Amino acid sequence: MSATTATATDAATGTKVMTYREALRLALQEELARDERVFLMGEEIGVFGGAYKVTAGLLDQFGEDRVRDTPISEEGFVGAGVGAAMIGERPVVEIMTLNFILVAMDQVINHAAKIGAMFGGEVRCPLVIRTPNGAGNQLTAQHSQSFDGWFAGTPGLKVVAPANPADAKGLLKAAIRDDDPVLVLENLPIYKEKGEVPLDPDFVTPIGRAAVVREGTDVTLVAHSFATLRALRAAAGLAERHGVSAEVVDLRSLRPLDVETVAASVAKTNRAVCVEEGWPSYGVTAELSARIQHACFDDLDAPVERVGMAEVPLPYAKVLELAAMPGEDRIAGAVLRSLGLAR
Amino acid sequence: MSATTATATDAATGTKVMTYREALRLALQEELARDERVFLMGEEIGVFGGAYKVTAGLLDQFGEDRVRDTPISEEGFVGAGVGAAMIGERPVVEIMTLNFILVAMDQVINHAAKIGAMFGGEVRCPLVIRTPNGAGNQLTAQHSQSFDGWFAGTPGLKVVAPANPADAKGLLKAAIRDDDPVLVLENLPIYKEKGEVPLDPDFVTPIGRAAVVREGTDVTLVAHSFATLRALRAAAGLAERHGVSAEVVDLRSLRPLDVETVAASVAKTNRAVCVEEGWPSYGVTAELSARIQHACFDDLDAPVERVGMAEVPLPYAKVLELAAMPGEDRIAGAVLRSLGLAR
Amino acid sequence: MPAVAAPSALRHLYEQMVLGRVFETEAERQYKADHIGGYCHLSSGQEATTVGTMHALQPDDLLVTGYRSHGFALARGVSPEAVMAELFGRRDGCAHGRGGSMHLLDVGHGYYGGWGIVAGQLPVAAGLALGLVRQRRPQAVLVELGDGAVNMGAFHESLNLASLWGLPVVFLVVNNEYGMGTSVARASAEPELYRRAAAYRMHGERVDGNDVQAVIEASDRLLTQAREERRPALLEAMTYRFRGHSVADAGLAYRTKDEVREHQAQDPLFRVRERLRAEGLSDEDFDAIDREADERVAAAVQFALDSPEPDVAQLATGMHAAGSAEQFARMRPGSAFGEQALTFDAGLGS
Amino acid sequence: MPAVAAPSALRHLYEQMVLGRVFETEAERQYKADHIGGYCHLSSGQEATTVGTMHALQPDDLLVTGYRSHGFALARGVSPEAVMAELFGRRDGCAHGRGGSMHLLDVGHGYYGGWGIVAGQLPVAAGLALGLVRQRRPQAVLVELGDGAVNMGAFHESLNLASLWGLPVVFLVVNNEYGMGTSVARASAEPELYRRAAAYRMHGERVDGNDVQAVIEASDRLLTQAREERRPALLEAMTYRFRGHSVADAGLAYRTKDEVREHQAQDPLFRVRERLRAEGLSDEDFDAIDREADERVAAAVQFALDSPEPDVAQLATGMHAAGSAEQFARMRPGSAFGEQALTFDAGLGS
Ligand SMILES: Cc1ncc(C[n+]2csc(CCOP(=O)(O)OP(=O)(O)O)c2C)c(N)n1
Ligand SMILES: Cc1ncc(C[n+]2csc(CCOP(=O)(O)OP(=O)(O)O)c2C)c(N)n1
Ligand SMILES: [Mg+2]
Ligand SMILES: [Mg+2]
Repeated sequence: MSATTATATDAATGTKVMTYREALRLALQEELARDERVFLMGEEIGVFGGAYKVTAGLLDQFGEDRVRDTPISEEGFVGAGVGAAMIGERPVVEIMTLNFILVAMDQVINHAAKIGAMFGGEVRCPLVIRTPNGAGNQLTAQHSQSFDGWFAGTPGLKVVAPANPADAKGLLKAAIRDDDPVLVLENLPIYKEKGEVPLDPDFVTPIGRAAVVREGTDVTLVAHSFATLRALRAAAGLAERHGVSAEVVDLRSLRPLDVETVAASVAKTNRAVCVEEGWPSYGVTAELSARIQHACFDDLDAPVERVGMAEVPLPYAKVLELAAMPGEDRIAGAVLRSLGLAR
Repeated sequence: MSATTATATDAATGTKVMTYREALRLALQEELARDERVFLMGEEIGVFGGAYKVTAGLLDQFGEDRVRDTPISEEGFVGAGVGAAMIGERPVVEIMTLNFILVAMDQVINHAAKIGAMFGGEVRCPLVIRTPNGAGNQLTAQHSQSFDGWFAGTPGLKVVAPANPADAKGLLKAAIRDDDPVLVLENLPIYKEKGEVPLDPDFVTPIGRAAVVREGTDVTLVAHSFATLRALRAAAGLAERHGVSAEVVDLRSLRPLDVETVAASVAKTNRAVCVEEGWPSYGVTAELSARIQHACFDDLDAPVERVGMAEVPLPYAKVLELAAMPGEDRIAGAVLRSLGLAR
Repeated sequence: MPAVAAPSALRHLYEQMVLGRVFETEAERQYKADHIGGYCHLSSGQEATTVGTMHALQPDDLLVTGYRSHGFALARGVSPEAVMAELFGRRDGCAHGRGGSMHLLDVGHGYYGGWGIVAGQLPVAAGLALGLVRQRRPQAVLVELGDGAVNMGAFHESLNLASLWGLPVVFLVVNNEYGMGTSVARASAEPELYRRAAAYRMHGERVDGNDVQAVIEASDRLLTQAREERRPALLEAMTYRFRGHSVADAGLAYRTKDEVREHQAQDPLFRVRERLRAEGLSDEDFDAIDREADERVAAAVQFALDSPEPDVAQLATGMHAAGSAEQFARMRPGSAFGEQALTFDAGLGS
Repeated sequence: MPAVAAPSALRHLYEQMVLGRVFETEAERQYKADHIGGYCHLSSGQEATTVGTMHALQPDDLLVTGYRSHGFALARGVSPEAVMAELFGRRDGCAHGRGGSMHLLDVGHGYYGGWGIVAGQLPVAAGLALGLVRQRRPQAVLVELGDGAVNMGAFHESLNLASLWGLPVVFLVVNNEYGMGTSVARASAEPELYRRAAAYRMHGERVDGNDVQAVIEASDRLLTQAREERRPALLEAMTYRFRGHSVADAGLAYRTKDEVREHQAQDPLFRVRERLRAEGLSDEDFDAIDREADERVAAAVQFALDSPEPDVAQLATGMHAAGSAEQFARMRPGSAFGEQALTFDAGLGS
């Protein structure tokens, strides 16, 4: 179909530029419309319009039975999602930010994740939890965290972390349609990012597949969520300022983790720098390093490098927060180290 | 001092063979006696004598003010420990098993760990949480977990994990005397292990120092807690059956992590196999692999291998549970792979 | 149907209570014979509560329990074979040997599990009730918890949600006087636990949990209210556990032998037996009932022994839904497991 | 001392209320001028509650709050300079620029922090009270929470522990009608929040949180009881927040302009002003009070502007106690950070 034939009637198969936030909203809207069993629960998602406006307008469109405001009781309503899912509902629970999932860990880790295996496959738990992680807005120590690896390391869960609006729509829809509990990791600073999003209501991004989002030859940058944007920006800067050609792999899923795509890239570039928003020690980049050094032992020309948040509870003052973040300068520095161009 | 001069009066500087459980109890007893500010809290630690008997007898000896039974309210009493610590008490909180810390995560991660940095150093939180992790007794999916890396990856916490009775005493005492929040990871199957324990009430094991617990030349096994015992047994079997000389490094602390000692060993043996009781993906062995490949890139003759729990919620049936555990056969297999003697 | 049981129904209730008692006694024996492992929590002494509530629960209603659940499962109609095989960790167990004593279930009987984290089952039960509401089904959920569980945050959040949202769920607090070794008075600032319901404008009441007919009356009434008016309730059943907390606990560090004996003298089975005797049942009848329970439990043991052990190659069975193997296919390189097959090739629902 | 305030004391209370109001107005302005970032929750409209409770709290008592805490900090005696500098993220802030608006503290004034997780401060407060008991100190703890926090599990566990253990703590529920955009009735199955105390056999009561004298009377009485009899209590203060949930919220998606206007007409400052006027204060007096507050806040802004930004080389200051650097010394090899200095060389309390 040529561009000129695109009309209102087949717009559904076209694309539209929108923010990550709007792409999430569109995914929710489409899935609410498609499947009666889908409903949303969370704090301030209805009347208030969403603490970060992802669900704005959905209460008016779908009513209280489908868009349910909750008290501040994360343990209670995550568990309510678990129970509803066990008898075939498709709850999509919003945790206002990932930091608050700490009060609901028992329901996520010791209930949702256990159901399939513990009950011998007799019952499933098709629950979606979506929640933004991340730092960068001076929200301070209790509100600036990324526990991504904890969930990705939990058998029984699936974890996705879209890095652009198209995948935000595609992975959230895939999560809602999946028969297992899926954690959808969003990110605060990424909500306002824009990109082309397929309008086809059947477009989904498959779970468990990474994407090469920039091709390169000298080094592989591996990242997920907002760190992918940092990696892309760092790659652009490296090309411009240092003539370095960096390939960027966007993981998209953390569990299952697409090690194959990462390894294929590193086999080509012979160098890897892993980037994350969270603390790297015992974090996502630890797993990536472990996998890469194992899968690409003979290919690697330098140790796998990691870049992440400085390992402190995030301080408030802007100057301190900025210094703690895994900025592009630090990513570029790690790449140059990997290439032997810096130490 | 010769052995023959040892009398009752200087017995305190001798050693005694006791179980890991008894060593922990001795540490608690000594610290309760030494420092009025030390007190214990937890479920069933008093009247019942401890779910796993670590605290047996301490209520009788020290009374209810020092040995406080709690309702089943982990979030409440961990938080009560945080508050008491903030005004100079030295609470030692028992979580019956690590699995139940999930309901108290918010107090551990978002309160205890944040205090020092978030309040600019104006107040400290000298809280100890001690709790056994581990599997192996058919306790099934909700009761057989090891979240060690989650805490070790949290800036603001310290995490120790003794692997023998002497360190059980020494590290618990070090934790109680430390001015920061320390998580002491114990382990269910290890409680009955025996070993020599120094009786000196001032004996402590310093936090942040790994130990080479078996010397070897062909490969380095890195482990903590019960996995160290597995590693030692595997090393013995490898020597006997395959003539392989394995060095074993017992981490003892997970945060701070003594990478220096690990790296020095790998620099010597040129091979590393990391072992843990928990799930390896995004687990402790991920961090170890990442560190080793980075610190020992030019030394390594083979990729760093990992052995851990099979990545399933732990099933009940003995035959399944056994198959899931990181047994000595699997450790030995990984060593042989590392040596190119198997695939 | 439920209401206070007629004579013939009373005999049936008694049979179920005896079955429960005999089953637990045998479970303890099999535990000691090493056929059962892990934690194993018996409910001997609590039969009037388990059997009474299950009598009031309608076939389409839903049940959720904690880990002390053999009695509930049996009274709900799960076969002794499926329960015993589960305790033995065998393939024909109700959870195919994956769950063990604490994690029985039977979706066909609306039993959504035995759960092991104190109070963790309460939010789940609220969610099942929410699911019923969304599906416009007229049933209710009964969820069991212990006296120790009422001090957990999850209790508070679940009762608030249930009342606020009008969920059809009855919270059954089995007050057996202790949570492990801790008496109610040492754990709960309000030891009359049913009074806690008032904090959520929820109806709460106490019932003699050793009187099967009283239990039936109260639970039937509250379940009916839940079904018909979407009004949740808390029912506190006063009973006692004869054995230790689990098979591993002698149960005497925190209570005296005399205390246990006193309660055993009030055995809930005796009470029903007295009534049945008054209604004409003879010693032979009682012997027959005992014999039948013995036989059913013996058959269950035999069934469990005959059932094959789970296949190690199927270690991951059930963990993920059909289609997941494709999603996990690219996770192998650099795998941490050595035997990848253990994890990824088995039972990923491909 | 506390008791219902005498005329001269009333003037002092009014001055503090005005200071609180002016401070918040200025904080909003400075936020919009980008001198303040992150979340910034104002308590304009709640001054009678903040000032009244702080008047009743004795110098040696302890205070814990949530994140809406500027007013409490000021009324507790933390200098406007130290608070404003904290909001600006400067070195002379009460948390040295580490905590920001949500994490004020001043140990010298017995203020153990503003905390950001809803209800997370309650177990901590119970622990402070436990610490007081262990240390045989005759003081009490006052802990603030919002109406939205009463539905969290941590609320339940904390109140149960406090009552069960006889801890000297008063739980002050600041009921400003909303938790973000959710009204009390949409969040709590028992909307008369003070009634929840009964579930723990704890005394609960409501007070008009816009009447500073009533607040003083009630909080003094309950704090005295906590100190002298180790009886905890729950005090619900009925008030209203004039501004949005935080500076980023216009506060009108979930309530009408009329509703806000009606409450503003009942401004707690007006009430005190009326009384003071009846006692003879003149317009000039009020002007002087306003002017002084303006000046103090202006001086605080100037102080904050003059205070240096924290040193980036000291990023980790405070995280660990003295002596920890030695413990961390062997963690560097293979470090993930690139700039190890950021983490390990700075402020590890060597
Ligand atoms: C959150 C949590 N904490 C602790 C435990 C350990 N534990 C298992 S059962 C139990 C006692 C529960 O007592 P109660 O609720 O009265 O039930 P009962 O055993 O008497 O049936 C405890 C503390 C647990 N399973 N979960
Ligand atoms: C556990 C948790 N969940 C959600 C949030 C986000 N949040 C911050 S304030 C707030 C509303 C609290 O309302 P209330 O307790 O009434 O206090 P107020 O803001 O009115 O002072 C919410 C939901 C949080 N900080 N912690
Ligand atoms: Mg009990
Ligand atoms: Mg409020």
